[in-house]
Amino acid sequence: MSVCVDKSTKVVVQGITGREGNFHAFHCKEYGTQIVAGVTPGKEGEEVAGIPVFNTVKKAVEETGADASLIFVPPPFAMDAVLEAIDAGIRTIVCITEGIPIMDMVKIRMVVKAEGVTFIGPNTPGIITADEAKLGIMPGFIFKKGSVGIMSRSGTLLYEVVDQITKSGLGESTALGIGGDPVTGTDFIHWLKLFEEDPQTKAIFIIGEIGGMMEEDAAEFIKSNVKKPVFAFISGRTAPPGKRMGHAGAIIMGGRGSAETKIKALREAGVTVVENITEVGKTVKEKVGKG
Amino acid sequence: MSVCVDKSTKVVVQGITGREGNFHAFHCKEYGTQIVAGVTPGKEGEEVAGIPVFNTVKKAVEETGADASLIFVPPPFAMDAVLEAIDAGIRTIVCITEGIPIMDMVKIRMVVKAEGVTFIGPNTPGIITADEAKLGIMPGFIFKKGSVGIMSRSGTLLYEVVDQITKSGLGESTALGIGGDPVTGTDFIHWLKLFEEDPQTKAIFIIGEIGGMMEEDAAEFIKSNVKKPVFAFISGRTAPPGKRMGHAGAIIMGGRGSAETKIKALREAGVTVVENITEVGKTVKEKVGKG
Amino acid sequence: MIRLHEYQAKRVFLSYGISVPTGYVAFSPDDAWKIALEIGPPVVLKAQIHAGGRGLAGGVKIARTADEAKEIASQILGKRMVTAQTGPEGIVVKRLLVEEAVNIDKEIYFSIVVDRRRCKPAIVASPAGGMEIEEIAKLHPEQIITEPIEPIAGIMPYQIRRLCDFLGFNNNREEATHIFTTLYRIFVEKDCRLVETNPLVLCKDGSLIAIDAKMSIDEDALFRQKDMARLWDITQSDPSELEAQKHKLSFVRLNGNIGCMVNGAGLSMATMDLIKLHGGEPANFLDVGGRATPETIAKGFEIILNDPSVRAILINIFGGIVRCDRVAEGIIKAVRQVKVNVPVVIRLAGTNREEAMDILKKAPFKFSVMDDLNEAAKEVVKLAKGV
Amino acid sequence: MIRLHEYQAKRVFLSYGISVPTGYVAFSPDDAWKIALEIGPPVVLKAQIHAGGRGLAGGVKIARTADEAKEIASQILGKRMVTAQTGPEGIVVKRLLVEEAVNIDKEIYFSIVVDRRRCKPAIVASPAGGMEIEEIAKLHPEQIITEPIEPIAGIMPYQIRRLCDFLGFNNNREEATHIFTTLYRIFVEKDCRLVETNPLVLCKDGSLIAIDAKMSIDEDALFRQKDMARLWDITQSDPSELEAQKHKLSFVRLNGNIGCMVNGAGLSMATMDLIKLHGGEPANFLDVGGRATPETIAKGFEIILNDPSVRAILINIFGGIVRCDRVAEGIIKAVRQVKVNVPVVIRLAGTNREEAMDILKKAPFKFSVMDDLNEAAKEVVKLAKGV
Repeated sequence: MSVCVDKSTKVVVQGITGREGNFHAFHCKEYGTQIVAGVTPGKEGEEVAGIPVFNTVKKAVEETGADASLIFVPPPFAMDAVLEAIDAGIRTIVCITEGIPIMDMVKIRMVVKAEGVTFIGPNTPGIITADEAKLGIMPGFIFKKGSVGIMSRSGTLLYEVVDQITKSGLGESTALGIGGDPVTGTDFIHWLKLFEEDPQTKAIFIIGEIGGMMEEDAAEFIKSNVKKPVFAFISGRTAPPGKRMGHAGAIIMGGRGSAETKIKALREAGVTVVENITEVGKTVKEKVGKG
Repeated sequence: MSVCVDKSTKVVVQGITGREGNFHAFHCKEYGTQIVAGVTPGKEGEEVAGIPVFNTVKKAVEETGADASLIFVPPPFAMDAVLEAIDAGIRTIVCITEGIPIMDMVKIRMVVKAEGVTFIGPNTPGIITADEAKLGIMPGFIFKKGSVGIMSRSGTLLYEVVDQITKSGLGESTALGIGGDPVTGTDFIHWLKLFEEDPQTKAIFIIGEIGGMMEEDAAEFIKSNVKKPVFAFISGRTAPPGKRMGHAGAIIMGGRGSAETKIKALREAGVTVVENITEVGKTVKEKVGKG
Repeated sequence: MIRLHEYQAKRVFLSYGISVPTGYVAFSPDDAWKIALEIGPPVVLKAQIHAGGRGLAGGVKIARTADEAKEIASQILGKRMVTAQTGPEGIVVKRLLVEEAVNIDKEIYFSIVVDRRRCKPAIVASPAGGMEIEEIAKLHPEQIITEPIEPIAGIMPYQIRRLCDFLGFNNNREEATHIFTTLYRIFVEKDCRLVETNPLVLCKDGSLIAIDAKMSIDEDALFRQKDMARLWDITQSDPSELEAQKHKLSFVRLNGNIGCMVNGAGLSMATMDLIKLHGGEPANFLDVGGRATPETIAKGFEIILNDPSVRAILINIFGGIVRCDRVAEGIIKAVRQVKVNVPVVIRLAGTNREEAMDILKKAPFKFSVMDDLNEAAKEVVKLAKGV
Repeated sequence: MIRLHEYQAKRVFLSYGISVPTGYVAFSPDDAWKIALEIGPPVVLKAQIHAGGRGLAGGVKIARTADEAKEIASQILGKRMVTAQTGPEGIVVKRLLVEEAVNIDKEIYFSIVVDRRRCKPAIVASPAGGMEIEEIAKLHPEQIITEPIEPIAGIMPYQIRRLCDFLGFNNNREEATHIFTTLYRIFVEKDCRLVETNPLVLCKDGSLIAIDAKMSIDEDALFRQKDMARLWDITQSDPSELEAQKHKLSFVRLNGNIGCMVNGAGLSMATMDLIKLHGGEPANFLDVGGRATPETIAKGFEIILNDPSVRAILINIFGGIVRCDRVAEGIIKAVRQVKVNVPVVIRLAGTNREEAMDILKKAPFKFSVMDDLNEAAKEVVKLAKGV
């Protein structure tokens, strides 16, 4: 078992003929993911790494039965790609694209919530179920099938944690980046529910950072809904406040959203918060034991 | 047990100082419903049938703990009332209003789906859990606590069916009108799920009519998801085709949406379709026995 | 739904920057002559009626000269026109659109409606334009494309690509994009239930022109569409249906002989179904709605009685908000004003049924009042047959 | 985020029909004199810098005559202004807005931002306008109202009622509605991250005027906001941050002495936290991002080296798309171009780590290459302290 994606997931790569799409479609396929189709308008009939390319997602779905999409198209065309995927019946979307206008994401978020679509990203390294399927750009070799479910707002920090969890011998069930932008398709609560239900997952790791309220909301949810042990690391304790958040934006938060309020809320919910990023593997291993 | 509303539901009536709001707030309260507040901007401090009136839904919710709303405001202001209720944290909305512009409903539908709000209506008689709570304009005395869950696209046809079910001795668990407009907040599938899970409900009755695809979609859902006996009546077998539907509208339906296609789909899903509206009570009673 | 005339819809199209042929409305043959001269023949004369299918019915003609235009206008104006969509009685033509003839290369069908199933607006289009959409659906169902529109996003580029590919626009994508998105803007901003152009034509010079234009406005949105409300030509509607509308009754004339008055659209249809089940034919659909008063009930009764083909009447009311006693008062009121010379069967149930029964007993007319709807339906069918 | 100057934002407001004081931008004391004459004194002179809090810093002055305006302008223009929001180095004032003085009755704070938690735009407003919103939040938190906006619906009437009640608009509701909905239109149509007017004032004559105007544009939307992109005054930004931006690096100058170069914002912050945990102080935040090439790595290294306060550097790369060997190549490249006179600690992990190690070994500079991030952080702190 695992969460959201596995060996049976059939993936269409949107923007497959671009440099990044091309590169990562190949590597995802090499990892063992069923990359069944690519889409680039006007390039139907071509092949990329043995993957057939179609003009439209609809055609790709009809011909290959794809049920998930991995999106690499540039920001100005990302919303179009997302809505095309939803229209074609895709129910899991991983959007790697970085730099999507925030109002486009506000609209996308609304549509995916109304349609019940799982939208991972944008600005995410993707999602991976270790040794089964990789829909993303993460270095596959650092993952190992195991028992820790990991979700992160940051890409490389996810790698750092995964590396330690793998080296500790516990390994990962499913790991993902929910995306680094202010508006993302899912939040921590979405994944806490799934990890809590997943029999393979024995412990859950949250990688948060300053800004927003996602960690506080997760803490509130954990209190009454999560029985599995939860760990967290929050980055940005030393980041200068307000430098990027803006002022009215910070006011909405009502003084919340700092690393301190997040760590406090998580601890109050019984979450083990790791202070030193290099002690993640050790801490989880000690508390959870051999996976 | 029952579905969606019961004795514990606390209701705020929006548009309570209008003629209809006033009249029905009184009758709902008389039925035993917890009508805890009314809202009409500018009328805070007044009372209607012993119910306190507030300027805003937010205030009403803060002061009374209301968790459901019954809306009687005129069509031009209905969307405003709905969004205000959602903003105030209301999660069950019954919108009696008839004549809301279709594009307003398209938008409302999108918001309630994204927010996970149950929106009954518009142009509905409301919802009633017999002998517990009535949020609507139906004549309460024809209902009797029992075992049949009933959903309808039409108001008076709902009464006709309920009257027969009550007289048969079976009685109703919860009965509701999903609304008579082309775009409604919920569809039959939404209620089939709830009735299937509800232990009090032993049989389900669908009152459909020509137009739309809701009955066909329900049939498809019933096939693999509903184990309880389902009955249906479809009105409009003799209605002139296309007189109101329009032409391009009918084309989208691809020849579906007629009474015949609905009846056929429902029968194929194992639903007992009653042909003569006056034989509803008899038919259900025969198949389900004493409730 | 409020329908606009073609010339009115074209004016809206034009104001949004969509190309339509030059043309003006003519109310008389003289008008047609003057307009033809101004535009320069050849011109096309098109009957302005609220129904499709007028081409086959002789409602669209070409005139090579202004005199010929006058001649054709005098043949069409004031005449009843019967099309596949009008019903056998037809509609009197009171206005003509006289417009320039256009050199057509390719005809497209394009419309926007609300897709009830998806609860969103949707484009319905076909490269087989020029004929009615029902016909395309029958003859070339594979030549119809449907694109649901996410209202928060509008028409997306992928949809325009798909539409252009399907409709065969290659060198006109920019202009096609403009027309698609503009028609959607009209649909939203004018609260339409239908925007249609059939045909949208690709001209020999490569431009795109809306040769026909149809708009229907959401009746429920007229409070914020005052401009559109003013365009409504009531002479195009059945006078009884109009009279009913004025009193918030929903009335549709049918071809049978049993008048029906019911509260609620669903119960109305179920009652008609029941009449048919017992071998009868309804003369009308009349829903008195949820807010009927004695006055509107009396008016509804009157409208039914005005129909000479009615042989018997069934009144079926399930009292909810509409209390049975108020309905009874209305019936008495009507009976006092109008002469009733057909048998009337009444079935009442629900709120204040007893009080209603008492009122009807004192009426200056003998109704068949029945408790059982099935029996009531059988009875009215029997009475209509004069058995 | 791209910030506009007040005078630029006011021009946008004006073009949407929002009242702002008459005023023009002045680049010299002479300009200020001419503008003051044209408008007619008294006039207000306002320093145009991309930072709030200028009022307390002496950046807003009233002049009773044109000569006085010239005098004040010559005192402010070309000077560094330090406010609560600029940092200690301040920003040079190069432009002044000279505008008419307005008779104020009541000052309102009003802004629109994206509420990250609700994932929607939201209005933040307060009747305690005129002071910075942070101060209102501190002194009168109960005087702030937040209204999230459903983007498919826009600002709804119930929200306008609530805002007007809260802000104390009674006889100006129509004008307030116009301003609220128009500012929201600007927010959406110009892809803003922030629209703010503080104060929005109720004048003695009953009208509403935006006395101040702030707009920040979503950088990611500049591809469709070419007009807004042109308004960007790059002289207002830190040159190092600009240089970094040009190479798609994310750089923020801080007050410590340990230069950091990391890939990914999260790992960057975590690395800074770790340095702090071990008693060090980061000199900057530098995220080389997910698409770094040897060239951008070299550029990032150069930017850090340009900071004279840097005593030691920590490079922490977790190779994913950014392969470690490419990072190593970039470092080598930089070392060849720029003189490195501080110790450099490097920690590499992930893709092509081994190859990177080999490359670094051959470098013309001795790096401390470490596998353990914790040890690397301790080491760089030790080196920065010169221990």
